[in-house]
Amino acid sequence: MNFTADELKRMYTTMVLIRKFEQNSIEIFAERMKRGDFPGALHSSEGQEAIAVGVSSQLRPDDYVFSTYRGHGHAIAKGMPINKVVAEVHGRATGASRGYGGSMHLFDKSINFMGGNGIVGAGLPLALGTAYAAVKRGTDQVTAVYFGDGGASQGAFHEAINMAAIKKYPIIFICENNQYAATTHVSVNCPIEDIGDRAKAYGIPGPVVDGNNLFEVVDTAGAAVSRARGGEGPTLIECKTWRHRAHCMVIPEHRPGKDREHWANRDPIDQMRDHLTAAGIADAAAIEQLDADVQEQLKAAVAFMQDSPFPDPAEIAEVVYAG
Amino acid sequence: MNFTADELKRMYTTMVLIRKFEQNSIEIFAERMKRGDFPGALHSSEGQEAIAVGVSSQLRPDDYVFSTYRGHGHAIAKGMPINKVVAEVHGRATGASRGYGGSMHLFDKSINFMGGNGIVGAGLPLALGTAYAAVKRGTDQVTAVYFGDGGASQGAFHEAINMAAIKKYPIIFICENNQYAATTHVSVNCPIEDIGDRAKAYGIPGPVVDGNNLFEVVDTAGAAVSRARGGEGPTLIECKTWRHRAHCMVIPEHRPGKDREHWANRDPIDQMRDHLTAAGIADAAAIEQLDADVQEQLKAAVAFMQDSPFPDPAEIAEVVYAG
Amino acid sequence: MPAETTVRRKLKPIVAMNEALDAAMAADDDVVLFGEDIGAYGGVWALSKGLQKKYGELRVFDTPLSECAIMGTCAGAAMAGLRPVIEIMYVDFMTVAMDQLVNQAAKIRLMSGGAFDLPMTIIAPCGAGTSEAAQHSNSLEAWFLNTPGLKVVMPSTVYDMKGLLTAAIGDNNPVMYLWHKALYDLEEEVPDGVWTVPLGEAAVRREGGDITVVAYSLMMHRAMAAAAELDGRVSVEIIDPRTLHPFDLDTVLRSVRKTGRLLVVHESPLRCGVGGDIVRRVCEAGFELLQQAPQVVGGVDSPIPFSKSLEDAVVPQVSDIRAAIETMVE
Amino acid sequence: MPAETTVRRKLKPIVAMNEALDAAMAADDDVVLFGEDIGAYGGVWALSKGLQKKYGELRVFDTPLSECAIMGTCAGAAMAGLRPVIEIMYVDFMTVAMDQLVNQAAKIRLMSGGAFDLPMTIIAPCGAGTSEAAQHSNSLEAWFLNTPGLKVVMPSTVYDMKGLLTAAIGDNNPVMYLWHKALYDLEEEVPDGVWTVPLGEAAVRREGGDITVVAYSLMMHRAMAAAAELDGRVSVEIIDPRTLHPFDLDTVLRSVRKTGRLLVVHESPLRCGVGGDIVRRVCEAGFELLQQAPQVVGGVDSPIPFSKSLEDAVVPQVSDIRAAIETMVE
Ligand SMILES: Cc1ncc(C[n+]2csc(CCOP(=O)(O)OP(=O)(O)O)c2C)c(N)n1
Ligand SMILES: Cc1ncc(C[n+]2csc(CCOP(=O)(O)OP(=O)(O)O)c2C)c(N)n1
Ligand SMILES: [Mg+2]
Ligand SMILES: [Mg+2]
Repeated sequence: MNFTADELKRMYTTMVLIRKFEQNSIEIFAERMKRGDFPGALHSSEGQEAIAVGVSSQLRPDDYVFSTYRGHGHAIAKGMPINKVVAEVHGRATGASRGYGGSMHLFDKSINFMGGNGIVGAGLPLALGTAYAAVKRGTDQVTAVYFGDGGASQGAFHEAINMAAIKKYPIIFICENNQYAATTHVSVNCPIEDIGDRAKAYGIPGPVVDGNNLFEVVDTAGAAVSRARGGEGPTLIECKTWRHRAHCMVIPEHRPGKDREHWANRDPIDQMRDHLTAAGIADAAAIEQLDADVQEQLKAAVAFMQDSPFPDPAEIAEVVYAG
Repeated sequence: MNFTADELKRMYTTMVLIRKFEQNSIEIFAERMKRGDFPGALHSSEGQEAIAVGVSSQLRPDDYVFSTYRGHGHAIAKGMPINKVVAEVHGRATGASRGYGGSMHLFDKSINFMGGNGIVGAGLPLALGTAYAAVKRGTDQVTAVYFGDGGASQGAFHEAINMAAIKKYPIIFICENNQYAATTHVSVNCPIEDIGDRAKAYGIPGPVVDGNNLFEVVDTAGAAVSRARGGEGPTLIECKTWRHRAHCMVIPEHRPGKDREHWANRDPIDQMRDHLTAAGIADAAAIEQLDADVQEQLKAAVAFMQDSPFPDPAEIAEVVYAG
Repeated sequence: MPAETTVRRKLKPIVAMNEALDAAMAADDDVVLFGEDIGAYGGVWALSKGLQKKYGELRVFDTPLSECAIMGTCAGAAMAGLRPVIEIMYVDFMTVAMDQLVNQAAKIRLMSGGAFDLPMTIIAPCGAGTSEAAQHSNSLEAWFLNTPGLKVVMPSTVYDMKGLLTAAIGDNNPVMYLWHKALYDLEEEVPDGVWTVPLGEAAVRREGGDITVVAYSLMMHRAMAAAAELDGRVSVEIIDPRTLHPFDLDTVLRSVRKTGRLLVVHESPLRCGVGGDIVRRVCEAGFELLQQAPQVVGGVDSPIPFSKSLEDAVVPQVSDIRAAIETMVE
Repeated sequence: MPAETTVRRKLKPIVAMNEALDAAMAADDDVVLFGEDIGAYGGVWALSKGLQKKYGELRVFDTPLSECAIMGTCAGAAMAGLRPVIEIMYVDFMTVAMDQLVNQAAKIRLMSGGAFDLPMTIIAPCGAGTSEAAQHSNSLEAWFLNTPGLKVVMPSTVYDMKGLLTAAIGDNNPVMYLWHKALYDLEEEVPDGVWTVPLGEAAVRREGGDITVVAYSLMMHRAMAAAAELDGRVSVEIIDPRTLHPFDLDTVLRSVRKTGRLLVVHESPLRCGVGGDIVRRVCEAGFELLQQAPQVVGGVDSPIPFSKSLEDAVVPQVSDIRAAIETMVE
């Protein structure tokens, strides 16, 4: 990796933006829930930001990304404007999906962000389609698709990676192994140590990386993207990571304290901040400024959202079916 | 393996019975098709008999078997009376499934033969259920489930083996790799050389054997059954084999001649006959007698079928729903 | 099974279902329970709270995140003579387990000529109204009803949730038991003890003479609210079928004989839905009873959108039901 | 698109569909075709015979035996702007691909706020009558119709098979195109060239004044045979909807206005089937036109059994349709 100082700072601020956005959404949702309102599901990716940002740093704007219900970070890192993200999560007509999708279904055609997905593992087969389209058209676009440690237990995981390997489709399959699927430990989903090792069943590379280390993610994703773009086929990347919060807002924390402690000192944003400081790219004051800028941006996005109308049901029929 | 001469002869005659039964069914079906009748689908396992017979030799009567649409051999080898097989394939009320199932859906509760299956790969998840039941009850029954090289591309394959490995269920997964799924070569279904190697994705053994060699099948299945019965978990066994005929009666032969030649000298029944002779267990005359006995048995079964009534539609409602 | 007592207490759906499971497991060692997160944690809906501790890991256990494997395990275990109960976390996820349900569980009895019974129960929450968007808000009962071999239960009251779950577990066929997420906080006074509500018996929730409204699950409550709003002006009879297959046509016909008017309400899509099916049956068995066109108020031809303004527009609201009743009765 | 010519020739379903595919691929480079065995071999039904040779392996290709992956590839490719066509070898196998169809393809347009069109066609043979038993004989149109976002086409004539396939491929939504296996050997005289039969236009297959029979796919032919048997005694009007969504209600109503009697026939199960849905619509829009109870003849509440004696008993036969007409008209 050879990033400029500005690029490094931008990666840092993107991570911070994801984090702060999610904290802000949770606050707004919690507030509404206190009022007896149920504003929908919200899955925080706090703690996993380095994966989205690291992978996206290796993608071109015209590369495709398929995400999950835990996809705010994937969207923001791919370049979805924060206004569209905030507005969608809170159901406004100005949102990424015009209020039809919600937190789990962020879409942005203009940046080939192909949507979140509420069905575990369901993004993997879809990724075959954009990858095939790129091959068919002779473009060298790559498709990236995210899923979790639980997702690797779905039949869709097997069918998609198998077909991608056979066809040598330009896909990078990114498993965000945060050790839990809802409340279930990964050992109940996978009988071997590393999900990356499942790549052997398909004859493709299956690197396993520290998903909380931005630079490890960058290097591994970079190699996989080059391989895909060069027509050599897919890669399965396992990123070991940890989400700061329980599965979603209605599930209380249940993970053993010793796991939580193990990961406490490995926050990806802390690590990146330390890196920027140690490398002399940003001192404490500069970091503070970057953080403040993010907060400003977010504040503006929330204001934009609050000024935005809710979608008009009169349009539903036209949204369901194409003319 | 330490079989008595009688046991060896019985294994030989079972293989011959499967072969002759399938040839006979095809003749009857072809005759009916000539008359403009379409009697249903018939999938011949000629050439694959050593797998069914070898595996079954290692199973107890109370062990469970899940089969496929190419399952006549599995049924006969597990001990389904030939009368019931013939009657079912020709739609009689005296058939294994009383005429409700047909060739693809042979069932026999009395020998824990849990049915053929018309959906590729669909037997694997069902096998988890009987295996779990055995564990729950503390019996040491084993479950065997058959599928093809194409079946290994289904999501059900992955979900079932994964769960079996995690739970250490007593299952043997038997892949009959006959190199083709309908008209599609295995290389379009599997990007690696051996399907057995996929066992690595689940941390279980994945032996690859010559499925046309009865004794190789016996040894490997025997080890897998012991392992399962001993509570050590499942095994994935890949048996390389070759079906003599095209996929089913309505698909013309399309497989390259050189493949066909390669397998021509490896017929499992020929090999077994040679073995019996070489080992001094049965000379030419004795073999001839064994073959003639099989033909008699089959002839009687066909007569039984012809004397049997067709099922009475008045009973349908009671067959669909349990009281 | 102990009969219900006269002691009454407040109960919510999850506790009611949990008690039914508990009683069924206590009574029959063949009843087993498994699914995602239902073992150690007790289920994301708390359905199985305490049951693993009580009945052990062999009878109550967590599975991998593999609905196809879960459904297969369930069907295979039923073939082996157990009486499995599974939870599918949202009915929407049945899409990845359809083959094991439809081509296997629902058909194996027939395909085996009646040799194998498959006594199994699939519990799944369904329905819209919780802002969970397109993939967590469906009610797929019409698919299951269109699948011979399955029974379908959709309770609306806490009493029925408990009594029908008991009946479903006791049934010797695959039963889809769908409870509505928006009823999560319902609270009702019910007896102590255990009871059974037999499959195939509708309940008359409200008596009336002007119009028959057939509504189940959440929509039963909305229909009741609409009827309450019209109280004094229109006399509405409300029939809750409780189970959709078997279906208690007699109770519906008896009511239509009295009212001459039929309105069916459901939130799942209109096309090939339960409403059309009930209209078909009533026409066939009692066309002469109908004084005017039978009507169906159902879900709009759209997946469920996220934003509340949209979500409310695609699923019948109290005001929609009330308007339909008013239009019919004039 | 070249218009149809006046030259006429005999054509069978598979060749008709193959020609429609060929023309669509020639006209639009974005049309691509894939599925199991459809490339090198040309499809187990010969649907794609010659097409790989003509259009190359990038546009016509074999997939692994993975319907979920095939459906995902199809939906994803449509999102990327291609116009994919896939073959599912039997519609029964949709059970392993339901999630990609229902939760993905059918919903992505809505979930994306209308940003992504998914122009894609799923071709699958359906239906009973070929002794292929419980897992190769279904007609799952009711499921697809109950799924907002999908269109459903069920042609009955060779002319329509070609014209509707052309229309389906040209449509910008996911379309389920279901052809009946028992029509495999149908032969019809049709024009040369290419034509389009628009989605949503029913055909009056036979004019009559006593009763309106709505029947599609194989059942249209059986209804015609029943009507022919009654010729001179009962004047039967037969309407073939051709596409079930969109559905041409107007043509049905026009007919019922004339006859006052409605009979719907389909082979898939009655419960939550197409028949009830058509009865619902006709009641809603034209109850006063009905002189007597509308009726539905549909599949029995059973999976399809193997033996011919059983199979014929669970699917409407000509004699069943004839009896229903006679009973209605007396
Ligand atoms: C097919 C399916 N099954 C179950 C669920 C419910 N569910 C949503 S997220 C989740 C856990 C997923 O875990 P993992 O794949 O590890 O991703 P993570 O949430 O940890 O990011 C479950 C069980 C679902 N959405 N889809
Ligand atoms: C899910 C599903 N997809 C497709 C089919 C159609 N089909 C039946 S057998 C077959 C080939 C299976 O090949 P393989 O698994 O290798 O078994 P073999 O026939 O060689 O024994 C196909 C495609 C099916 N029955 N089920
Ligand atoms: Mg996880
Ligand atoms: Mg094969």
